[in-house]
Amino acid sequence: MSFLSTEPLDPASLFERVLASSRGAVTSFLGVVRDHHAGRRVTELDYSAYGPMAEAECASIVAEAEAAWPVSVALAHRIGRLAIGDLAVAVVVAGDHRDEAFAACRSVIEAVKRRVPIWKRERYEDGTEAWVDPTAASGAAPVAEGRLTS
Amino acid sequence: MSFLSTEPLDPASLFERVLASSRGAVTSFLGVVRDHHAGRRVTELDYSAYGPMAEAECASIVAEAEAAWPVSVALAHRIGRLAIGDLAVAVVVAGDHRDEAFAACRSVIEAVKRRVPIWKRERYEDGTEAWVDPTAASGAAPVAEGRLTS
Amino acid sequence: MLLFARYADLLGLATADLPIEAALSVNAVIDYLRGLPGGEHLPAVPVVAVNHRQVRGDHRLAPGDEVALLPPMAGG
Amino acid sequence: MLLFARYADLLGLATADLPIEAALSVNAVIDYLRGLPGGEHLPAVPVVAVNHRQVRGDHRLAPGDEVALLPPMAGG
Repeated sequence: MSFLSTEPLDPASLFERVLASSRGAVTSFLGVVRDHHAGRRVTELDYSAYGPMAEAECASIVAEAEAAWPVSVALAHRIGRLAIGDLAVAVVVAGDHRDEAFAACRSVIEAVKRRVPIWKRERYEDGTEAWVDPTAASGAAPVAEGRLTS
Repeated sequence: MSFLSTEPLDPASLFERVLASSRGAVTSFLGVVRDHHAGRRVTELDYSAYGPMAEAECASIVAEAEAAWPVSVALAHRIGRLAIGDLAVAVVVAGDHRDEAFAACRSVIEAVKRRVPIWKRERYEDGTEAWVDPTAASGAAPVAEGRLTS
Repeated sequence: MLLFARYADLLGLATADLPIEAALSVNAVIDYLRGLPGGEHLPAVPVVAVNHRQVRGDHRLAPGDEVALLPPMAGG
Repeated sequence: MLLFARYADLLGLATADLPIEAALSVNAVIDYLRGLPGGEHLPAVPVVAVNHRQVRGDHRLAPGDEVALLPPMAGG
Protein backbone atom coordinates (compact mmCIF):
# COMPACT_ATOMS: atom_id res chain seq x y z
CA MET A 1 0.00 0.00 0.00
CA SER A 2 1.54 3.26 -1.12
CA PHE A 3 0.12 6.59 0.07
CA LEU A 4 2.48 8.90 -1.82
CA SER A 5 2.22 9.30 -5.56
CA THR A 6 4.08 11.33 -8.15
CA GLU A 7 1.16 10.81 -10.53
CA PRO A 8 -2.08 12.85 -10.42
CA LEU A 9 -4.37 11.56 -7.68
CA ASP A 10 -7.48 9.63 -8.66
CA PRO A 11 -10.14 10.28 -6.00
CA ALA A 12 -12.62 7.98 -7.73
CA SER A 13 -10.41 4.99 -6.95
CA LEU A 14 -10.29 6.00 -3.26
CA PHE A 15 -14.08 6.28 -3.18
CA GLU A 16 -14.40 2.85 -4.80
CA ARG A 17 -12.09 1.35 -2.21
CA VAL A 18 -14.08 2.57 0.83
CA LEU A 19 -17.48 2.05 -0.82
CA ALA A 20 -16.64 -1.65 -0.92
CA SER A 21 -17.03 -1.60 2.87
CA SER A 22 -20.87 -1.36 2.55
CA ARG A 23 -21.00 1.52 5.00
CA GLY A 24 -23.68 4.15 4.60
CA ALA A 25 -21.96 7.48 5.27
CA VAL A 26 -19.03 8.53 3.11
CA THR A 27 -17.08 11.75 3.73
CA SER A 28 -14.09 13.15 1.91
CA PHE A 29 -11.53 15.91 2.03
CA LEU A 30 -9.65 17.00 -1.08
CA GLY A 31 -6.86 19.58 -0.90
CA VAL A 32 -6.46 21.57 -4.11
CA VAL A 33 -3.47 23.79 -4.99
CA ARG A 34 -4.58 27.42 -4.78
CA ASP A 35 -3.20 30.34 -6.74
CA HIS A 36 -2.45 32.41 -3.64
CA HIS A 37 -0.99 31.94 -0.18
CA ALA A 38 -0.30 34.42 2.62
CA GLY A 39 -1.17 37.27 0.27
CA ARG A 40 1.17 36.25 -2.57
CA ARG A 41 0.36 34.92 -6.06
CA VAL A 42 1.52 31.30 -6.34
CA THR A 43 2.34 29.93 -9.79
CA GLU A 44 3.31 26.37 -8.90
CA LEU A 45 4.68 24.33 -6.05
CA ASP A 46 6.79 21.35 -5.27
CA TYR A 47 6.02 18.76 -2.61
CA SER A 48 8.93 16.69 -1.33
CA ALA A 49 8.84 13.97 1.31
CA TYR A 50 10.95 11.77 3.52
CA GLY A 51 9.44 8.86 1.65
CA PRO A 52 9.77 5.83 3.94
CA MET A 53 8.78 7.76 7.04
CA ALA A 54 5.91 9.50 5.25
CA GLU A 55 4.52 6.14 4.10
CA ALA A 56 4.83 4.76 7.63
CA GLU A 57 3.11 7.80 9.16
CA CYS A 58 0.25 7.62 6.65
CA ALA A 59 -0.23 3.94 7.46
CA SER A 60 -0.27 4.76 11.20
CA ILE A 61 -2.78 7.58 10.73
CA VAL A 62 -5.15 5.33 8.77
CA ALA A 63 -4.79 2.50 11.28
CA GLU A 64 -5.39 4.84 14.23
CA ALA A 65 -8.55 6.28 12.64
CA GLU A 66 -9.88 2.81 11.83
CA ALA A 67 -9.21 1.78 15.44
CA ALA A 68 -10.82 4.91 16.92
CA TRP A 69 -14.03 4.76 14.84
CA PRO A 70 -15.91 2.05 12.91
CA VAL A 71 -14.75 3.43 9.56
CA SER A 72 -12.77 2.53 6.45
CA VAL A 73 -10.19 5.14 5.38
CA ALA A 74 -8.43 5.76 2.06
CA LEU A 75 -5.62 8.32 1.89
CA ALA A 76 -3.31 9.59 -0.86
CA HIS A 77 -0.84 12.48 -1.12
CA ARG A 78 0.77 13.74 -4.28
CA ILE A 79 4.51 14.48 -4.38
CA GLY A 80 6.51 16.46 -6.94
CA ARG A 81 5.70 19.53 -9.00
CA LEU A 82 2.05 20.57 -8.89
CA ALA A 83 0.17 23.21 -10.84
CA ILE A 84 -2.66 25.44 -9.64
CA GLY A 85 -5.83 23.38 -9.39
CA ASP A 86 -4.00 20.07 -8.97
CA LEU A 87 -5.11 17.74 -6.21
CA ALA A 88 -2.49 17.57 -3.43
CA VAL A 89 -4.17 15.30 -0.91
CA ALA A 90 -7.29 13.12 -0.76
CA VAL A 91 -8.95 11.52 2.28
CA VAL A 92 -12.06 9.38 1.85
CA VAL A 93 -13.84 7.80 4.82
CA ALA A 94 -16.81 5.44 4.95
CA GLY A 95 -18.64 4.96 8.25
CA ASP A 96 -21.90 3.49 9.43
CA HIS A 97 -23.04 6.94 10.55
CA ARG A 98 -22.18 10.47 9.54
CA ASP A 99 -20.92 11.54 12.98
CA GLU A 100 -18.00 9.14 12.84
CA ALA A 101 -17.41 9.59 9.11
CA PHE A 102 -17.03 13.36 9.56
CA ALA A 103 -14.94 13.03 12.75
CA ALA A 104 -12.56 10.48 11.24
CA CYS A 105 -12.12 12.43 7.99
CA ARG A 106 -11.29 15.62 9.87
CA SER A 107 -8.94 13.78 12.22
CA VAL A 108 -7.04 12.15 9.36
CA ILE A 109 -6.39 15.36 7.43
CA GLU A 110 -5.27 17.14 10.62
CA ALA A 111 -2.87 14.30 11.40
CA VAL A 112 -1.52 14.31 7.84
CA LYS A 113 -0.71 18.00 8.12
CA ARG A 114 0.87 17.63 11.56
CA ARG A 115 2.74 14.34 11.35
CA VAL A 116 3.63 13.31 7.81
CA PRO A 117 7.13 14.49 6.75
CA ILE A 118 6.17 16.32 3.58
CA TRP A 119 7.40 19.77 2.65
CA LYS A 120 6.01 22.34 0.26
CA ARG A 121 8.03 24.82 -1.73
CA GLU A 122 6.02 27.55 -3.39
CA ARG A 123 7.05 29.51 -6.48
CA TYR A 124 5.59 33.01 -6.80
CA GLU A 125 4.78 35.09 -9.84
CA ASP A 126 7.90 37.26 -9.24
CA GLY A 127 10.07 34.16 -9.62
CA THR A 128 11.01 33.84 -5.94
CA GLU A 129 10.39 30.64 -3.97
CA ALA A 130 9.89 29.78 -0.30
CA TRP A 131 9.43 26.77 1.91
CA VAL A 132 6.01 26.91 3.51
CA ASP A 133 6.14 26.81 7.31
CA PRO A 134 2.63 26.33 8.76
CA THR A 135 4.07 26.92 12.25
CA ALA A 136 5.22 30.45 11.32
CA ALA A 137 2.87 33.38 11.93
CA SER A 138 2.43 34.17 8.24
CA GLY A 139 2.29 30.52 7.21
CA ALA A 140 5.25 31.00 4.85
CA ALA A 141 8.99 31.31 5.24
CA PRO A 142 10.33 34.89 5.41
CA VAL A 143 10.61 36.57 2.05
CA ALA A 144 14.33 37.15 2.70
CA GLU A 145 14.87 33.39 2.27
CA GLY A 146 12.99 33.38 -1.00
CA ARG A 147 15.93 32.80 -3.31
CA LEU A 148 17.92 30.29 -1.28
CA THR A 149 17.97 27.58 -3.94
CA SER A 150 16.47 29.31 -6.92
CA MET B 1 -31.20 23.99 -11.21
CA SER B 2 -32.73 20.71 -10.12
CA PHE B 3 -31.66 19.03 -6.88
CA LEU B 4 -33.85 15.94 -7.12
CA SER B 5 -33.13 13.22 -9.65
CA THR B 6 -34.74 9.93 -10.53
CA GLU B 7 -31.49 8.92 -12.29
CA PRO B 8 -28.40 7.58 -10.44
CA LEU B 9 -26.43 10.45 -8.90
CA ASP B 10 -23.13 11.42 -10.48
CA PRO B 11 -20.90 12.78 -7.70
CA ALA B 12 -18.08 13.53 -10.18
CA SER B 13 -20.23 16.21 -11.82
CA LEU B 14 -20.89 17.80 -8.41
CA PHE B 15 -17.16 17.84 -7.66
CA GLU B 16 -16.47 19.42 -11.05
CA ARG B 17 -19.01 22.12 -10.38
CA VAL B 18 -17.50 23.26 -7.06
CA LEU B 19 -13.89 22.77 -8.17
CA ALA B 20 -14.52 25.47 -10.76
CA SER B 21 -14.63 27.90 -7.82
CA SER B 22 -10.81 27.69 -7.40
CA ARG B 23 -11.15 27.09 -3.68
CA GLY B 24 -8.57 24.93 -1.92
CA ALA B 25 -10.53 22.77 0.51
CA VAL B 26 -13.21 20.42 -0.82
CA THR B 27 -15.36 18.27 1.46
CA SER B 28 -18.16 15.89 0.60
CA PHE B 29 -20.83 13.74 2.12
CA LEU B 30 -22.34 10.81 0.25
CA GLY B 31 -25.25 8.84 1.68
CA VAL B 32 -25.33 5.23 0.51
CA VAL B 33 -28.27 2.82 0.89
CA ARG B 34 -27.39 0.24 3.52
CA ASP B 35 -28.64 -3.33 3.76
CA HIS B 36 -29.89 -2.93 7.31
CA HIS B 37 -31.77 -0.42 9.43
CA ALA B 38 -32.96 -0.53 13.03
CA GLY B 39 -31.92 -4.17 13.23
CA ARG B 40 -33.81 -5.36 10.12
CA ARG B 41 -32.48 -6.53 6.73
CA VAL B 42 -33.40 -4.01 4.05
CA THR B 43 -33.70 -5.24 0.46
CA GLU B 44 -34.60 -1.99 -1.31
CA LEU B 45 -36.24 1.32 -0.66
CA ASP B 46 -38.28 4.01 -2.26
CA TYR B 47 -37.74 7.74 -1.83
CA SER B 48 -40.68 10.00 -2.59
CA ALA B 49 -40.82 13.78 -2.35
CA TYR B 50 -43.09 16.78 -2.37
CA GLY B 51 -41.19 17.87 -5.46
CA PRO B 52 -41.67 21.65 -5.74
CA MET B 53 -41.19 22.23 -2.02
CA ALA B 54 -38.19 19.87 -1.87
CA GLU B 55 -36.51 21.76 -4.72
CA ALA B 56 -37.21 25.08 -3.01
CA GLU B 57 -35.87 23.83 0.34
CA CYS B 58 -32.69 22.47 -1.28
CA ALA B 59 -32.15 25.83 -2.98
CA SER B 60 -32.64 27.62 0.35
CA ILE B 61 -30.24 25.29 2.15
CA VAL B 62 -27.52 25.84 -0.46
CA ALA B 63 -28.07 29.62 -0.43
CA GLU B 64 -27.98 29.75 3.36
CA ALA B 65 -24.70 27.79 3.52
CA GLU B 66 -23.12 29.98 0.86
CA ALA B 67 -24.20 33.05 2.82
CA ALA B 68 -22.96 31.71 6.16
CA TRP B 69 -19.51 30.64 4.93
CA PRO B 70 -17.28 31.53 1.95
CA VAL B 71 -18.05 28.27 0.17
CA SER B 72 -19.55 26.85 -3.01
CA VAL B 73 -22.08 24.05 -2.47
CA ALA B 74 -23.41 21.35 -4.79
CA LEU B 75 -26.30 19.15 -3.65
CA ALA B 76 -28.28 16.30 -5.19
CA HIS B 77 -30.83 13.81 -3.85
CA ARG B 78 -32.09 10.73 -5.64
CA ILE B 79 -35.81 9.91 -5.73
CA GLY B 80 -37.53 6.66 -6.65
CA ARG B 81 -36.62 3.03 -6.11
CA LEU B 82 -33.06 2.49 -4.85
CA ALA B 83 -31.08 -0.70 -4.38
CA ILE B 84 -28.55 -1.48 -1.67
CA GLY B 85 -25.33 0.41 -2.39
CA ASP B 86 -27.04 3.12 -4.45
CA LEU B 87 -26.20 6.72 -3.71
CA ALA B 88 -29.17 8.51 -2.09
CA VAL B 89 -27.70 11.97 -1.44
CA ALA B 90 -24.53 13.86 -2.31
CA VAL B 91 -23.22 17.12 -0.84
CA VAL B 92 -19.97 18.62 -2.15
CA VAL B 93 -18.52 21.83 -0.69
CA ALA B 94 -15.49 23.86 -1.74
CA GLY B 95 -14.09 26.45 0.66
CA ASP B 96 -10.94 28.48 1.05
CA HIS B 97 -10.14 26.62 4.27
CA ARG B 98 -11.03 23.24 5.67
CA ASP B 99 -12.76 24.60 8.79
CA GLU B 100 -15.52 26.20 6.76
CA ALA B 101 -15.63 23.40 4.17
CA PHE B 102 -16.27 20.80 6.89
CA ALA B 103 -18.72 23.02 8.79
CA ALA B 104 -20.75 23.87 5.70
CA CYS B 105 -20.85 20.26 4.46
CA ARG B 106 -22.09 19.01 7.82
CA SER B 107 -24.62 21.82 8.10
CA VAL B 108 -26.05 21.12 4.64
CA ILE B 109 -26.60 17.40 5.17
CA GLU B 110 -28.22 18.04 8.57
CA ALA B 111 -30.55 20.61 7.00
CA VAL B 112 -31.43 18.24 4.15
CA LYS B 113 -32.46 15.56 6.63
CA ARG B 114 -34.43 17.99 8.78
CA ARG B 115 -36.10 20.28 6.26
CA VAL B 116 -36.48 18.73 2.81
CA PRO B 117 -39.85 16.98 2.33
CA ILE B 118 -38.57 13.59 1.23
CA TRP B 119 -39.85 10.29 2.59
CA LYS B 120 -38.30 6.86 2.63
CA ARG B 121 -40.16 3.58 2.47
CA GLU B 122 -38.07 0.52 3.25
CA ARG B 123 -38.78 -3.01 2.05
CA TYR B 124 -37.47 -5.80 4.28
CA GLU B 125 -36.38 -9.32 3.44
CA ASP B 126 -39.63 -10.73 4.87
CA GLY B 127 -41.58 -8.71 2.29
CA THR B 128 -42.98 -6.14 4.72
CA GLU B 129 -42.48 -2.42 4.23
CA ALA B 130 -42.44 0.64 6.48
CA TRP B 131 -42.14 4.39 6.28
CA VAL B 132 -38.96 5.47 8.03
CA ASP B 133 -39.56 8.00 10.80
CA PRO B 134 -36.27 9.47 12.05
CA THR B 135 -38.19 11.20 14.86
CA ALA B 136 -39.37 7.86 16.29
CA ALA B 137 -37.27 6.11 18.94
CA SER B 138 -36.38 3.18 16.71
CA GLY B 139 -35.93 5.31 13.61
CA ALA B 140 -38.61 3.30 11.77
CA ALA B 141 -42.37 3.12 11.78
CA PRO B 142 -43.87 0.44 14.04
CA VAL B 143 -43.76 -3.04 12.58
CA ALA B 144 -47.53 -3.28 12.91
CA GLU B 145 -47.84 -0.71 10.11
CA GLY B 146 -45.53 -2.71 7.93
CA ARG B 147 -48.13 -3.93 5.44
CA LEU B 148 -50.27 -0.83 5.08
CA THR B 149 -49.83 -0.51 1.33
CA SER B 150 -47.97 -3.67 0.46
CA MET C 1 -54.76 19.84 -0.38
CA LEU C 2 -51.87 17.39 -0.62
CA LEU C 3 -51.01 14.41 1.57
CA PHE C 4 -47.78 12.44 1.40
CA ALA C 5 -46.18 9.18 2.40
CA ARG C 6 -47.51 7.73 5.67
CA TYR C 7 -50.25 10.35 6.04
CA ALA C 8 -51.51 9.56 2.54
CA ASP C 9 -51.59 5.89 3.54
CA LEU C 10 -53.42 6.63 6.81
CA LEU C 11 -56.21 8.52 5.06
CA GLY C 12 -56.07 6.55 1.83
CA LEU C 13 -55.79 9.87 -0.04
CA ALA C 14 -53.02 11.73 -1.86
CA THR C 15 -55.18 14.81 -2.33
CA ALA C 16 -58.25 16.04 -0.48
CA ASP C 17 -60.77 18.70 -1.32
CA LEU C 18 -61.43 20.96 1.65
CA PRO C 19 -64.93 22.21 2.53
CA ILE C 20 -65.10 26.00 2.80
CA GLU C 21 -65.21 26.01 6.61
CA ALA C 22 -61.98 23.93 6.81
CA ALA C 23 -60.07 26.21 4.46
CA LEU C 24 -59.86 29.12 6.91
CA SER C 25 -56.77 28.18 8.92
CA VAL C 26 -54.23 25.40 9.19
CA ASN C 27 -55.76 24.25 12.48
CA ALA C 28 -59.16 24.00 10.80
CA VAL C 29 -57.64 21.85 8.06
CA ILE C 30 -56.07 19.50 10.61
CA ASP C 31 -59.34 19.23 12.55
CA TYR C 32 -61.17 18.36 9.35
CA LEU C 33 -58.64 15.69 8.35
CA ARG C 34 -58.74 14.19 11.83
CA GLY C 35 -62.45 13.62 11.38
CA LEU C 36 -61.91 11.55 8.21
CA PRO C 37 -61.52 7.74 8.38
CA GLY C 38 -57.92 7.04 9.50
CA GLY C 39 -57.45 10.68 10.52
CA GLU C 40 -57.48 9.73 14.17
CA HIS C 41 -53.91 8.37 13.69
CA LEU C 42 -52.51 11.79 12.72
CA PRO C 43 -50.18 13.27 15.34
CA ALA C 44 -51.37 16.11 17.55
CA VAL C 45 -49.37 18.73 15.66
CA PRO C 46 -48.54 17.53 12.13
CA VAL C 47 -46.24 19.65 9.99
CA VAL C 48 -48.12 21.69 7.42
CA ALA C 49 -46.72 23.65 4.50
CA VAL C 50 -48.54 26.41 2.67
CA ASN C 51 -47.15 27.36 -0.73
CA HIS C 52 -44.00 25.27 -0.01
CA ARG C 53 -43.26 26.84 3.37
CA GLN C 54 -43.83 25.36 6.79
CA VAL C 55 -46.40 27.34 8.75
CA ARG C 56 -47.89 27.27 12.25
CA GLY C 57 -51.39 26.13 13.11
CA ASP C 58 -52.78 29.66 13.37
CA HIS C 59 -51.73 30.47 9.80
CA ARG C 60 -54.73 31.89 7.84
CA LEU C 61 -55.38 30.41 4.43
CA ALA C 62 -56.17 32.37 1.29
CA PRO C 63 -57.91 31.17 -1.87
CA GLY C 64 -55.47 29.36 -4.15
CA ASP C 65 -53.05 28.41 -1.34
CA GLU C 66 -51.33 25.06 -1.84
CA VAL C 67 -51.70 23.27 1.49
CA ALA C 68 -49.68 20.10 2.22
CA LEU C 69 -49.52 17.78 5.23
CA LEU C 70 -45.95 16.56 5.77
CA PRO C 71 -45.01 13.39 7.69
CA PRO C 72 -41.62 13.28 9.46
CA MET C 73 -39.00 13.91 6.79
CA ALA C 74 -36.57 11.12 6.02
CA GLY C 75 -34.31 12.33 3.24
CA GLY C 76 -30.54 11.99 3.20
CA MET D 1 22.13 11.32 8.53
CA LEU D 2 19.39 12.89 6.40
CA LEU D 3 18.40 16.52 6.00
CA PHE D 4 15.33 17.75 4.18
CA ALA D 5 13.76 20.82 2.63
CA ARG D 6 14.71 24.10 4.32
CA TYR D 7 17.25 22.48 6.64
CA ALA D 8 19.01 20.88 3.67
CA ASP D 9 19.11 24.33 2.08
CA LEU D 10 20.45 25.97 5.25
CA LEU D 11 23.37 23.55 5.52
CA GLY D 12 23.76 22.95 1.79
CA LEU D 13 23.56 19.22 2.49
CA ALA D 14 20.96 16.47 1.94
CA THR D 15 23.03 13.93 3.86
CA ALA D 16 25.77 14.33 6.46
CA ASP D 17 28.27 11.88 7.90
CA LEU D 18 28.40 12.13 11.66
CA PRO D 19 31.67 11.94 13.59
CA ILE D 20 31.65 9.24 16.27
CA GLU D 21 31.24 11.69 19.15
CA ALA D 22 28.13 13.24 17.53
CA ALA D 23 26.46 9.89 16.98
CA LEU D 24 25.76 9.23 20.67
CA SER D 25 22.48 11.08 21.16
CA VAL D 26 20.06 13.24 19.24
CA ASN D 27 21.19 16.33 21.17
CA ALA D 28 24.81 15.63 20.19
CA VAL D 29 23.74 15.39 16.55
CA ILE D 30 21.96 18.75 16.75
CA ASP D 31 24.96 20.39 18.47
CA TYR D 32 27.24 19.08 15.73
CA LEU D 33 24.97 20.33 12.93
CA ARG D 34 24.68 23.72 14.60
CA GLY D 35 28.45 24.06 14.35
CA LEU D 36 28.43 23.57 10.57
CA PRO D 37 28.20 26.55 8.19
CA GLY D 38 24.52 27.63 8.11
CA GLY D 39 23.75 25.48 11.16
CA GLU D 40 23.32 28.57 13.32
CA HIS D 41 19.94 29.11 11.61
CA LEU D 42 18.52 25.82 12.89
CA PRO D 43 15.79 26.25 15.50
CA ALA D 44 16.54 25.57 19.17
CA VAL D 45 14.70 22.25 19.17
CA PRO D 46 14.41 20.87 15.64
CA VAL D 47 12.30 17.76 15.08
CA VAL D 48 14.42 14.62 14.72
CA ALA D 49 13.33 11.16 13.61
CA VAL D 50 15.25 7.96 14.23
CA ASN D 51 14.26 4.98 12.11
CA HIS D 52 11.16 6.88 10.90
CA ARG D 53 9.90 7.83 14.34
CA GLN D 54 10.07 11.20 16.04
CA VAL D 55 12.29 11.09 19.15
CA ARG D 56 13.27 13.48 21.92
CA GLY D 57 16.70 15.07 22.30
CA ASP D 58 17.87 12.64 24.96
CA HIS D 59 17.27 9.67 22.64
CA ARG D 60 20.45 7.49 22.48
CA LEU D 61 21.60 6.41 19.06
CA ALA D 62 22.71 2.93 18.05
CA PRO D 63 24.90 1.89 15.12
CA GLY D 64 22.88 1.67 11.93
CA ASP D 65 20.15 4.08 13.11
CA GLU D 66 18.67 6.22 10.35
CA VAL D 67 18.69 9.76 11.74
CA ALA D 68 16.73 12.55 10.00
CA LEU D 69 16.29 16.25 10.74
CA LEU D 70 12.73 17.35 9.89
CA PRO D 71 11.68 20.95 9.15
CA PRO D 72 8.10 22.00 9.97
CA MET D 73 5.83 19.68 8.01
CA ALA D 74 3.66 21.20 5.32
CA GLY D 75 1.74 18.36 3.71
CA GLY D 76 -1.96 18.37 3.00
